[in-house]
Amino acid sequence: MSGHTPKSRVTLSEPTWVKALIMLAGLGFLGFFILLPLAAVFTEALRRGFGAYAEALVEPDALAAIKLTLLVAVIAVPANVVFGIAAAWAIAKHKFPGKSLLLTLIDLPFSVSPVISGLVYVLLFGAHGLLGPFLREHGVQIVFAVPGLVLATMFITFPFVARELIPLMQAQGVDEEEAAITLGASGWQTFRRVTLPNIRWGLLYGVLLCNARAMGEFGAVSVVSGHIRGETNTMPLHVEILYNEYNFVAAFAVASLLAILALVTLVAKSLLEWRHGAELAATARRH
Amino acid sequence: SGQILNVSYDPTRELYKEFNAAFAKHWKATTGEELEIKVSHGGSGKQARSVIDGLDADVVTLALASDIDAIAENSDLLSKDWQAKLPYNSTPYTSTIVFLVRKGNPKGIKDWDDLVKPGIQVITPNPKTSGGARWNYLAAWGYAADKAGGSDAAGKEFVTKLFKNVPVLDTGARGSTTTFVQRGIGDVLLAWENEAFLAINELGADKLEIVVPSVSILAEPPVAVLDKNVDRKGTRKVAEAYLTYLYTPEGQELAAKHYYRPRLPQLAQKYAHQFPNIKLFDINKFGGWTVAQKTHFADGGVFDEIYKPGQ
Amino acid sequence: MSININNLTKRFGGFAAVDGIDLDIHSGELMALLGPSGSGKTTLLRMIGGLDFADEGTLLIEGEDATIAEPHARRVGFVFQHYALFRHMSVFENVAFGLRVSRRRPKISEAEIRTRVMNLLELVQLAPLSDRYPNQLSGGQRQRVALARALATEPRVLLLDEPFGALDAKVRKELRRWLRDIHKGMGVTTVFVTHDQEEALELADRVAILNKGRIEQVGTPAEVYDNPASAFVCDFLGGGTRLECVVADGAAVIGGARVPVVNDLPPPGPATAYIRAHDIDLAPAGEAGTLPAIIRLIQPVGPQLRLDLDLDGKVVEAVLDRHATPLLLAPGQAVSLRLRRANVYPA
Amino acid sequence: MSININNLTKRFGGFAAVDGIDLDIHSGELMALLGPSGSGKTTLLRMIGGLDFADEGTLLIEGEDATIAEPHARRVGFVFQHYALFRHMSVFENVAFGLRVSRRRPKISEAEIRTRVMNLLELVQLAPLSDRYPNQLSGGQRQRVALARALATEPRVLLLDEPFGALDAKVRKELRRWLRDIHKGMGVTTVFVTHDQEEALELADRVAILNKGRIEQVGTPAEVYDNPASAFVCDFLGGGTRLECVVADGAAVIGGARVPVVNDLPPPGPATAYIRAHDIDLAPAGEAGTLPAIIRLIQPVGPQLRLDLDLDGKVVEAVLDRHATPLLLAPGQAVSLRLRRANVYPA
Amino acid sequence: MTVSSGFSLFRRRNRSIIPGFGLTMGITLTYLTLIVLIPLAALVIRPWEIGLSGFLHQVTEPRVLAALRLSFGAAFVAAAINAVFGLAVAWMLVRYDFWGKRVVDATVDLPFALPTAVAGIALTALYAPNGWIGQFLDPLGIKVAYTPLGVVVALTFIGLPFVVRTVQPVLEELDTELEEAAACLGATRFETFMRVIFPVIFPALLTGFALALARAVGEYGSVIFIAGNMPMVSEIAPLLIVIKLEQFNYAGAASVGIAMLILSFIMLLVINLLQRWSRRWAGV
Ligand SMILES: Nc1ncnc2c1ncn2[C@@H]1O[C@H](COP(=O)(O)OP(=O)(O)OP(=O)(O)O)[C@@H](O)[C@H]1O
Ligand SMILES: Nc1ncnc2c1ncn2[C@@H]1O[C@H](COP(=O)(O)OP(=O)(O)OP(=O)(O)O)[C@@H](O)[C@H]1O
Ligand SMILES: [Mg+2]
Ligand SMILES: [Mg+2]
Ligand SMILES: O=S(=O)([O-])[O-]
Repeated sequence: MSGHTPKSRVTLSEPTWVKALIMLAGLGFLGFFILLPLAAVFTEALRRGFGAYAEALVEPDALAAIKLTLLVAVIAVPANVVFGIAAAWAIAKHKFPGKSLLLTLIDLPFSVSPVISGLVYVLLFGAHGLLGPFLREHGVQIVFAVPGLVLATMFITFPFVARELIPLMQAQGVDEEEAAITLGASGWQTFRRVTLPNIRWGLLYGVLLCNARAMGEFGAVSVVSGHIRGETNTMPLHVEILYNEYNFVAAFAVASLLAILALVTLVAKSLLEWRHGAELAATARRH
Repeated sequence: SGQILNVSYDPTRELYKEFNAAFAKHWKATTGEELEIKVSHGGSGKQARSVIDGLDADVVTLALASDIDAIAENSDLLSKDWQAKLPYNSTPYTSTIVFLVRKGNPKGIKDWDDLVKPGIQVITPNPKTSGGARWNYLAAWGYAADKAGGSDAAGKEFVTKLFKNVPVLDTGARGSTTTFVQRGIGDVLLAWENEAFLAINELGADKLEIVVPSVSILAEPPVAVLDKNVDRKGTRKVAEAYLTYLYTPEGQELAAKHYYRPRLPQLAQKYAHQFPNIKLFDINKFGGWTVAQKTHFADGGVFDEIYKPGQ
Repeated sequence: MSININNLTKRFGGFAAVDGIDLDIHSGELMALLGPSGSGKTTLLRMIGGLDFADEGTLLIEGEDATIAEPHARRVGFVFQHYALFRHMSVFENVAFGLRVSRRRPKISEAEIRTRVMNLLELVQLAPLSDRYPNQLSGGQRQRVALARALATEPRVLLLDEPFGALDAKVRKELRRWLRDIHKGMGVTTVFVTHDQEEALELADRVAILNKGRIEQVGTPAEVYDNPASAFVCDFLGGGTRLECVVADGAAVIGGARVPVVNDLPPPGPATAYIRAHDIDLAPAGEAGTLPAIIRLIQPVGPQLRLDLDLDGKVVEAVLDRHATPLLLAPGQAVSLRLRRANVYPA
Repeated sequence: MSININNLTKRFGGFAAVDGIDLDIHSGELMALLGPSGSGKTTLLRMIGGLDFADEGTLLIEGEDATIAEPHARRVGFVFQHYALFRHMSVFENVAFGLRVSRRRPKISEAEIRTRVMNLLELVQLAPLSDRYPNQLSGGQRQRVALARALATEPRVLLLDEPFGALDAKVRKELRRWLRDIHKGMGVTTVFVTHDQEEALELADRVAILNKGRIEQVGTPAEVYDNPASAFVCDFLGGGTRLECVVADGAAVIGGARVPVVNDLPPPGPATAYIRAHDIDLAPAGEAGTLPAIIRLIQPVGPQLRLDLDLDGKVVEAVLDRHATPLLLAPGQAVSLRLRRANVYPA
Repeated sequence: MTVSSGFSLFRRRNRSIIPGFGLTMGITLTYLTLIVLIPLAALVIRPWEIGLSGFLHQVTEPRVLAALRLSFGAAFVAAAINAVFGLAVAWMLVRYDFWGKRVVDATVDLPFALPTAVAGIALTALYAPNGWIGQFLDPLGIKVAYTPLGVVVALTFIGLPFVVRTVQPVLEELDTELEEAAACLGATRFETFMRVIFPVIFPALLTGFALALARAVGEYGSVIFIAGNMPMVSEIAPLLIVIKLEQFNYAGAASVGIAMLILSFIMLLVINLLQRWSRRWAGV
C-alpha cells in the first residue's frame, strides 16, 4: 500500500490527454498561422538560390526602398517615443480629470483602418484637401512625398510607445519619484536618473514594436505614397511592386528582409523579457 | 539635370522601363541634358486619383481615356480637349483583349460564348479599379450585343452571366494574372494582349497558351501631358518630347517589342505577324469613354447592378 | 528644527483627511503619530515633508514658513513605508543619490561622497552590502538603506511612514531598538507614523494620537497610557475590558464595588469604565469590595497567565504573572475580582 | 480524525525541506507548527492537506493511509495564508463553493446550501456581509470568510497556513481568541502554521517546533516554554539574553553568581545560559549573589518598564512591572541583578 | 502678504509634487491633436457636402452593407477563433514546460512585426488551391483563399498575438493557491477551470478579443491578397473605401470610413460594458 510512487502537485495539473490536446491545439494553431507563412516567405525568397536573393536586395530600387523605410522610421519612431514618454508621464504620474478620455483617444488610431489613416491625410493635404491648396501654393508637398509617408506612419504607430509605458509607469507608482524629489533632485534629474532607468526595458520594447510596425505598414502608406519607383516606395510597397512584376523571388527576398527584421525584434524582445522579466511583466502588453 | 514623372498603369512596367532609358539617351543626345525619368505604376483608376490628389506627374500614360477625362474633370491639370493634342486620339499604341488558357486548352475555350458556360471559371480584375478590366467588360458586351444585332439587353445579360463565372476579382490586371498563373485559379484569364504575351514569356510557355476570340475591342491606352504641372515645374518641353517620342519609329519599335500594337502604319505592318488578326470594334460603339464610363462603371451603373443581391 | 503646525487642513474632494491640526514638535524630539487606518497620519506626514500641500493652515520649520516650500528646501528626509528604494541602483548609489543631485555648489567631490556614504552605511550596519541591489536585501535591510538614504543629505527633520509596517514581528522589534539608538546618536528631529500602539509607546518621546483627521491627545508614552484623554485614546491604547459604571463620590462604582479612577473624573452619573487586564487581581471568592466571577479559560503564555473571566455574562480579560500567582486556578472555578484602577469617561 | 505522521520526507532537488518527521496529532486537538522561515512548516502542512506528496514516509488520517490520497478524499479544509478567496464570487458564493462542487449524490439542494452557508456566516459573524465581494472586505474579514469556506464541507481536519500572518497586530489578536472559540465549539482537529511564538503559545493545545525540516520539540505551550529541549527552542521562544556560564554543583555560575537551572542540567563545564527578561530582579547595588550592572535605558511600555542593562559590556534586557517597582531608577545608575532562573545548554 | 504671493500660495497649494505636468501634457495634447484629431476631423467633416441623407444613402448601399457585414463578421469570427486558440496557447506557455518554449513564446508576436502585405501574400501562397495547405484542403472541397474563409484566415493571423498577450500575464499572476483551494473543496479540474480560473481570466480574454477585433475590422494589406474581393461576397469594407476613392467618390469613401468608425466604437463600447460587468467584483 505504501509502496506508492511519489507524485507532486497532482491537484494543479490536467489529465495527460487534456494536456496533450491543449498542446496540440496551441502548437498546431501557431504552426499553421505563424510557422508556415514564415517558412513560405523564406522558401520563395531562396527558390533561385542565395545569389538571386542577394541580388534582389542590392538592386537600386530595393536599396532606395530600404533607405526610405529607414528614413520614415527614423523620423516617426523618435517622435512617437517623445510623445509616448510625455503622455505616460502625464497620465501615470499625475491626476487630472478626463484621464480615461485621453487614454481612449490615444488608443483611437489603433481601431482605425489603415486605409482610413492614409485617407485622412489625403483629405487634409491632397490637392483638393483642406490644407492642400494652400501648402501647394507655398511649394510644400506632403502627400505623395516623404512627409505624407511619415505622417501616416506616425498615425499608425501612434499608441505603441505610450501604450507600453503607461501601464508600466502606473504599476511603478510615484514612490521613487517622490523619494528622489525629497532628496533634492530636480524634475529632469528625477526623470533621467530614476524614472528612465526603471522604464528603460519597457521603453526599448515599445520602440522595437513601434519600429517593426513603422517599417511594415502597408495599407496607410499605400494610400499616400504615389508609388514612384525609387522615390516614394517603402519596402512593403516595393514588395507589392516586385510581386506585380512577376519577380516573385525578389518580392519575397525583400519581404524576408522585413521578416528577418521582425524576427530580430522578437528575439531582442524575448531576450529582454528573459533578463528583465519582472520589470516588463507589469505592462499589459497590448498593442 | 531634369526630372519628369510618368504616372502609368500596371501592364506598362516593362515597356516604360526600356522606353525611358531610350528617351533619356535620345534627350541627352539632342539637348545634352541629363534626364531622370521616374515612373509610378498601379491600377489605372488609382493612378488617376493620385494625380488628382496631387501626385506631381508631368505625363500620364493610363489604360483608358476616361481616367484622363477624370483628371481633366476633377482638377485643372489639363484641359478637357486633351485627347486632341496628340495624334491618333493621343493613343500612341493600341492593344486588345485576348484569352489566356492553360496549356492544351483543357476546357476547349474558343470564343466568348465558351466563357459563360456553366462550370467555366473566368479571371478578370475588377472594372471598378482596373482599366484593363473595363476593356474586358466592354469587349464581352460588344461581342454579345453585336451577335444579337446590337441589343444592349443581350450585352447586359452576357456580362451578367460572365461575371457569375468570376471567382476572384483582383484590383488590377497584374493581380489577376498572378491569381490565374501562380495560384492556378480559373480556366481562362481575360487579359490585355500584351499581358498575355508577357505572361507566357515570363511565367512559362509550357503552362499557358493564348486563345484569340473572333471579335474583340480595340483598346486605346491614351497619354497626356499635365499642363499645369509641367508649366509650374518648367518641364513642358521635355514632357511633350517624351510623349512625342512614343510616336517615333524608335518608340513604336519598343511598343511593339512589348506587344503593344504600333500605330505608325509601316511598323504596324512590320509587326503584323506578331499580332493575331482579330476583328476589332472600338469605344465609339459605346458612345465614347465619357458615356461608357457613366453608363457602366460609375456608382450605380450597370456593373453595380450585376452585383445587386438576389441576382 | 522644531516644527509648528497650525490649523493644518487637507481635503480630498469634500472629505477632510486632516482637519485643522495643531501640533508642536520640539527640536530633537522623536514624535510618533499614532492612529487607526485612515485617521490621516500619512497625509499629515506628507504635508510636513512637502509631498502634499495643505488647503489651510501653516507649517513652520524652525520658525520659517514652510507651508508651500519644496521638499528639498525644507531639508527633510523622508522614509517611505515601502522604502521606495531605487531598484536600479546599488545600496551605495541609493544612499549617494541625494548628494549627487545636491544643488550645493561647489559639487560635493566623489571622495567626499564615498566617505559620507560609507560612514552612513557603517552606521546602519550595511557597509559590507554596499554593492548589492535592493532586491537582494531582506525587508529589514531595505528599511535601513532607506533610512541611510534619507540621512545622507543631513536633513533637519526625519520623517518615517510606518517604518516597520512591512516587516515581520521579530525584525520589527530589532529595528525599533536600532532606530532609537540612531535617533539618540544623531539627535535629529524625527516624526514617525505607526498604527502599532506598542511601537509608538516603546519608541517615541511623545505620541500624538490621531482620529478622523484630528488630534485626540499629545503626550509622553506614560502620559497617554496612564491618563488617556478620551475614551477613544483609552480604547486604542489597549484600554482593556469596557464596563458600565456609575460615577459617585469621586469613584466609579461597578457592580457594587468602588474602583479608583486614575483619569479626570467625569461628572456624577452613568459612565463607561475601562479596566486593563493588568489591573485586575484575583482574590478568593466572597472578599469584600470585589466582584464575583467565574474562570472560563486559563492560558499560560510565556511568563504570563491569561484568563478569560465571566463577569455577569461579560468576558473580562485578566493577565497575571505566572510565577507570582499563588492561587491554584482551574476553569469553572468561582473567584473574586479586585479592580485596581479604571479609566472612566462620560457614557 | 487523528493524524499519524511517520518518517515523512519531502525533497526539492537535493534539499530536504521536510526531513523524516514523526508526529502524532490527536483527535480534536489544536496543534501549532512553529518554526523560523524556511523550516518546512508549509511543506509539512501541504503534505497533510494533500497539496504536495511525500517522497518518503506515510501519513495516516484516522488510521487510514492518506499518503497519496487526493485532497478532497482526505476531507481536509485548508485555509491559505493569503486567503485564496475567489475574487469573482460573493462571500456567500465563496462559502457555498465546496457544497456546489460536492461529488455527493444526490446534489445538495439549494435550500440546504443556503441554510448551511448562512449558519457558517453567522458563526464567523459575517452574515450581514454575505453579498460583498472579497475586495470589499478587510483583511480580518477575509480571513474569516476563508475559514468559513474551509469549514463548509465539514472537514475532518482543518489546516491553516499562517492564518493571521497578513493581518495587523490588533486584528491578529482579536482573531486569535475567535479561532480558539470556534475550535472549541466545533472540536475539529486543527493544525496551524505560524512563526509567531506568542501566537503559538497562546492558541495551541500543543506546539511542534520545527527547525531545518526536523522537529525539535513537541509539547504543550507550558512544557515547551518552561522546559525547552534545546538551545534552538529556548532561543526561538524568546530565550532572553544569552550569557556564558560554567555548570558546577548542580547550578550555573555566571560571573560568580549561582543561578538555578530549570531545564535538564548539562554535564559540568562551560555552557550557555539563557536568562529571560522577566526572570531578572533588580536589587540595590552590592547585594550578595548578584551581578553588578549599569542602567542604560529605561522605557515604560504600557504596564511594563523595559530596561537595557550593561553587564560587563553586554546588553541584558529586563522587564519589570511598572506598578510594582519600588526603586527609583534612572539611566546611568549602578544596580545589582538577581537572576531568578536560567535555561542552560552545552556550549 | 501681497496679492501676488497670495495668488501663488493658492496656486501652489494645489499642485502635485511631481513636476512636468504642464510640459508633458502640452506635448501630449499637441501631438495628439496634430497627428490624430485634426486628420480624423478632416475625415468626419468630409461627407458634409452630401448631407446626412447622402451619407445614409452611401452606407446603406447593398454592397457597402455586405462589405461591412463581412468586415465585422469575419473580424468577429477571427477574434473568436483567437480567443479559443489564443487561450490554449497562453495556457500552454504559462502552465507547461516543453522544449523550445522560449522560441514559441517569441514567435507569438510575429504578426505584430510582419508587414501585413507580406503576410497576405504568404497566406495566399499557402492557402491557394495549389498552395502547401490548400492542395490538401481543395480535394475535401474546402476553399480558403478567395473566399470569406480566406478573410477569416488573414484576420486570425493579424489578431493572434492580442489574446495571447493579454491573457498570458493574467494567467501568470493567477495565484495557484486559488486552484489548490478549489481542489481542497472537492472541485474537479474541470470545475476548477470553469468556476475559478475562467471567471478571473475572462475580462482579460475579453480585452484581447476586443483588441483583436478592432485590429481586424480595419485590416487591409493582408486581406486583399487572399480575399478574392468579390462584391457582396468577399469584398471588405476598407477595400470598398479604396474603390470609392478610385471612383473619385471622396464623400462616399469618407462615409464608409465613418460608418466603420461608428460601428467599431459601438462594438468596443459594448465589449467594455461587458468587461466592466464581468469585473464587477473588482470595483469597490
Ligand atoms: N490622494 C487621496 N485621494 C483621496 N482620498 C485620500 C487620498 N489620500 C488619502 N485619502 C483619504 O484620506 C484619509 C486619510 O488617509 P491617510 O492615508 O492619511 O490615512 P493613514 O492614517 O495613513 O491610514 P493608514 O494607516 O491606512 O495608512 C483616508 O480616508 C483616505 O482614504
Ligand atoms: N516548490 C519548492 N521548490 C523548491 N524549494 C522549495 C519549494 N517549496 C519550499 N521549498 C524550500 O523548502 C524549504 C521549506 O519551505 P517551507 O515553505 O515549508 O518553509 P516555511 O517553514 O513554511 O517558511 P515560511 O515561514 O517562510 O513560510 C525552504 O528552504 C524552501 O525554500
Ligand atoms: Mg498611511
Ligand atoms: Mg510557509
Ligand atoms: O492596370 S490595369 O488598370 O489595367 O489593371
